[in-house]
Amino acid sequence: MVKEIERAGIPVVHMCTITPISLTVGANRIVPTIAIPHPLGNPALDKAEEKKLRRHLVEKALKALETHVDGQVVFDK
Amino acid sequence: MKLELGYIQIKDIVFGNESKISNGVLTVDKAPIEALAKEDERIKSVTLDIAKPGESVRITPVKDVIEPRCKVEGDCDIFPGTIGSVKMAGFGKTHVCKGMAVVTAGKIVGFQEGIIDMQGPGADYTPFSKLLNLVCVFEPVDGLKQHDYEEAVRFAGFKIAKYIGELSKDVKPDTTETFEVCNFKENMEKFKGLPRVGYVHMLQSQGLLHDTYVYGVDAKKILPTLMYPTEVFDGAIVSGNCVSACDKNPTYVHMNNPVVVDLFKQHGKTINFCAHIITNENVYLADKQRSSNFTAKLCEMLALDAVIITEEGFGNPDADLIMNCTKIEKKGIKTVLVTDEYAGRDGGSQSLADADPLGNACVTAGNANEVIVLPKLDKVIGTLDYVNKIAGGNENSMRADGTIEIEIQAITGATSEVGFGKLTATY
Amino acid sequence: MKYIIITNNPLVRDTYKDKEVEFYDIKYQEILQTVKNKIALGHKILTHPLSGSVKPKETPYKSIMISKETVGANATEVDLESLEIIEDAIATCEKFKERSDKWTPQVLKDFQLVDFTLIDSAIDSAKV
Amino acid sequence: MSKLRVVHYINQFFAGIGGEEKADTPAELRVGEVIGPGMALKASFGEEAEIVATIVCGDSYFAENMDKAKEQIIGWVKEQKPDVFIAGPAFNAGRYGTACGAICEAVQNKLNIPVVTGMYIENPGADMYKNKIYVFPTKDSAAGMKDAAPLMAKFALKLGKKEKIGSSKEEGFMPGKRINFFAEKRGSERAVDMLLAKIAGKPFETEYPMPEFDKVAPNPEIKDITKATIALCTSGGIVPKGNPDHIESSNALKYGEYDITGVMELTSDKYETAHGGYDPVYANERPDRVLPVDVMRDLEKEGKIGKLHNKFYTTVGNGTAVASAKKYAAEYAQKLKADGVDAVIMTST
Repeated sequence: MVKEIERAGIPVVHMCTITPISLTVGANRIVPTIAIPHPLGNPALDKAEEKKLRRHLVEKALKALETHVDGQVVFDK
Repeated sequence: MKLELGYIQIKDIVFGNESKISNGVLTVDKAPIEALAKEDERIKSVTLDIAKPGESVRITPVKDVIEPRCKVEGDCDIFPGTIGSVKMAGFGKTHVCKGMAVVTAGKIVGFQEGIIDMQGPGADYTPFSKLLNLVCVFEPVDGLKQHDYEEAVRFAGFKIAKYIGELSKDVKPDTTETFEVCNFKENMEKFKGLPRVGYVHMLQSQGLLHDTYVYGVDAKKILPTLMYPTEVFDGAIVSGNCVSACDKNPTYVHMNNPVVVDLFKQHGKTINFCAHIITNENVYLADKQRSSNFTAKLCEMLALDAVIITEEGFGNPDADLIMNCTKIEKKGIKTVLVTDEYAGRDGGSQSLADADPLGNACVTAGNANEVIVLPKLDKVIGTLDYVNKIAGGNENSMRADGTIEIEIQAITGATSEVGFGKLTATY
Repeated sequence: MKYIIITNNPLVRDTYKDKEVEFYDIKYQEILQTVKNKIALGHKILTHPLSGSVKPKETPYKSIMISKETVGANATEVDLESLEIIEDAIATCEKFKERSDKWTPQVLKDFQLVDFTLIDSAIDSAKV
Repeated sequence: MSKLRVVHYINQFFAGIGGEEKADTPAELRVGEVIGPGMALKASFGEEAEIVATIVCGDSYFAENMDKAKEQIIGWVKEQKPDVFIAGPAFNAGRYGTACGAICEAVQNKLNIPVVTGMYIENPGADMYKNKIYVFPTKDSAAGMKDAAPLMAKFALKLGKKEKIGSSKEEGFMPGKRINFFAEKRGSERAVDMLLAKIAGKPFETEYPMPEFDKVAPNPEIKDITKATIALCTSGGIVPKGNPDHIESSNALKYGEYDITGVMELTSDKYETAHGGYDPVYANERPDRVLPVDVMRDLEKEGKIGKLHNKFYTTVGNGTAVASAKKYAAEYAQKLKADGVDAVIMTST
């Protein structure tokens, strides 16, 4: 699906837990997430902490969108 | 160094009072073979039978298929390290009883598999339907554990094959074939300019019924190593693998490894076949990493230009195959893979459990899930009790009219991943 | 390497009394799913989930070794290789149909034994 | 020998009922009738087979009532006891192609009757079903009927007579299923041949092409994210509570488009997940965990991004490239483009 968006000319970042799948479906900018049932959260944390974590991930995604890539890159740093 | 194989074409097998080979006819005296089997106190009895090509006979459940051979000149005995002493194989002279095999059968576990049909559509799928088969069905002593039973049958098979093989010792071979190998330095000089080709041979090594032995060593305990390609011809590698009938390599196939044979045919002409590398397919992932690293390293050290990689078994070995392929390709060494497929009964599913675009040259031995109907045959050697329970069968496999609907994965050697057969698949 | 064995095989549970075994009375594919959930929590997979040539769902038993340690802190990281392996295994497993026939107790015991020997072959390797 | 019995499936358009406005026509069985494209098939069958019934169904009706329609049609087909079932061809009509594929698959699996359909190679139904059933390639418009009919008819006869089916190359259907055959040389020899070709840099054909990794080159990076309009999309199935569009939990046959103007966060009283593939508790508790509207709003407020697009798009699916999901993504990507969205954050579970 990410590929179709990319094909339409819109840069897209894929946030997902299973990055190998993301690689096989052809995403170019990939940000790994926390867990399958809660990719952008962690129920073990309190609400504020959890939002901080989510923000951190989203900022990583924005950073990825601002980054020039030539092929598939997993932004896992 | 040379190994000369002397082929004695066996044209018929009969039972008689004295074991001998004369004018191409093998006469088998049952008594010494029964005694040989019963040397092992774990074996209660063995029933011998003969199955010939074209007969209305079904053999099942097959454990191993072994070619009788005999060492005529050279250091080692046949099956070195297994039943022979641990001496180096692969040179001297070896006699081969061509056109026949010792087939061992027996119910080791309840889902034991392996069918050899001597006639009909099933016969097309197994290479062993073209051989005169001396079939040995073993009964264990009561209460014998599966481990022990497997081991006892494995060894008994080798002993019987050796016994038959020795009958050929003084027989003049119908034809001979010589395979020459040399050391690294000579090899570099002699075949200068030819592409250096290796064979990466993956051995099944996962546990009970999934093991392979190299000079008697359990292959899961080896690090990838080098062999002279002639060593397998003396039985240096034997099978303890009896699961996944279609794509396991029976000992017969190890002794006649088709990749080794076909690479030899090109050796010195279009290629320099200079390395037979054996590796394993362990369950433990770190073992896989280590083994594939070593395999790739050996290919690099030997300055190979290209390799053929073969696997054995389903699922787990696909991971080793892809690791070997990608690591070797990344060294700039070209690979060709040989595998089989599990693409589902309709052929529409993903064929392998692992894949990589670097595996761009792949030979397939066909889709093991293909369904076939086997006709009722007049005689069964072994038992049909387990047909419903074998891989690729189900509760409806045995049909009322005696025919069997089954996936070809139940047929011994149907989708050989060393390319022993002609079956393949396409879109 | 410290490890946990995830299994639905009673023989593994009963034999490895001295080892850390998590036993679940669930189906083959559910064991893979359980391992995937563990991986999502940061455990690494140590044995190949498709060990053995007996086909998934033909044998009802599966034992898989995972690391006791998790990668990263707070279980916020996952081992990508492990995830890839288990995902591929689940996809492969889905190709096979659940067999409806009932095994006899003896056949079940044989399946247990084979699964046991497969995981047992990894125990030695894990000692290093 | 008696004639083979054929049941033919077509949509409302080819039945002459009408176009898009009639796409909600319910399924109907017309025993003894040969309609539209059926005539061309009939001509090709000659005396060997006859169309004993035609089933007509509106494309929207089928898509929206898939289970019911399938069950009904299966019942009819069963009564007609055909030797072979033909659907379409659907040419480039997306929903028609998907319907042809779905009904063929159902007939094949439930009734064990051989099936064949046809469609244009880029019809999303082709990708979805070519590994499950025989799909013949056709032109992208009904003008291709005269080429397609004889091929499909001939193949249908072969199926009906239970003859051995060859490879896609021999038979002409789209490659998708692995078919066994005996080669002239044994595998090891073929491997050596392939190796020699590969060493020499000569062309060779792999016998098993590894699954394709079709790649799309990345678009250039966003130069100034603080001016960019960013849209959120997800395959995690986030929908307004109650799932008003009935996004299916198990198969991605629809996508949802939802306006979030003024929505500052996704709360459990207004949103939930329709995804059936994972434990939904955490997503339902706080849907922001899947679709981070809360954080995006904060970033918007702080001027860290230009704007959060006022619509989000949702599908269900486990991230693996389901052909239908692909088609819907392509569809909404065009909408995003038209709405001037600069970048997309896609989240998956």
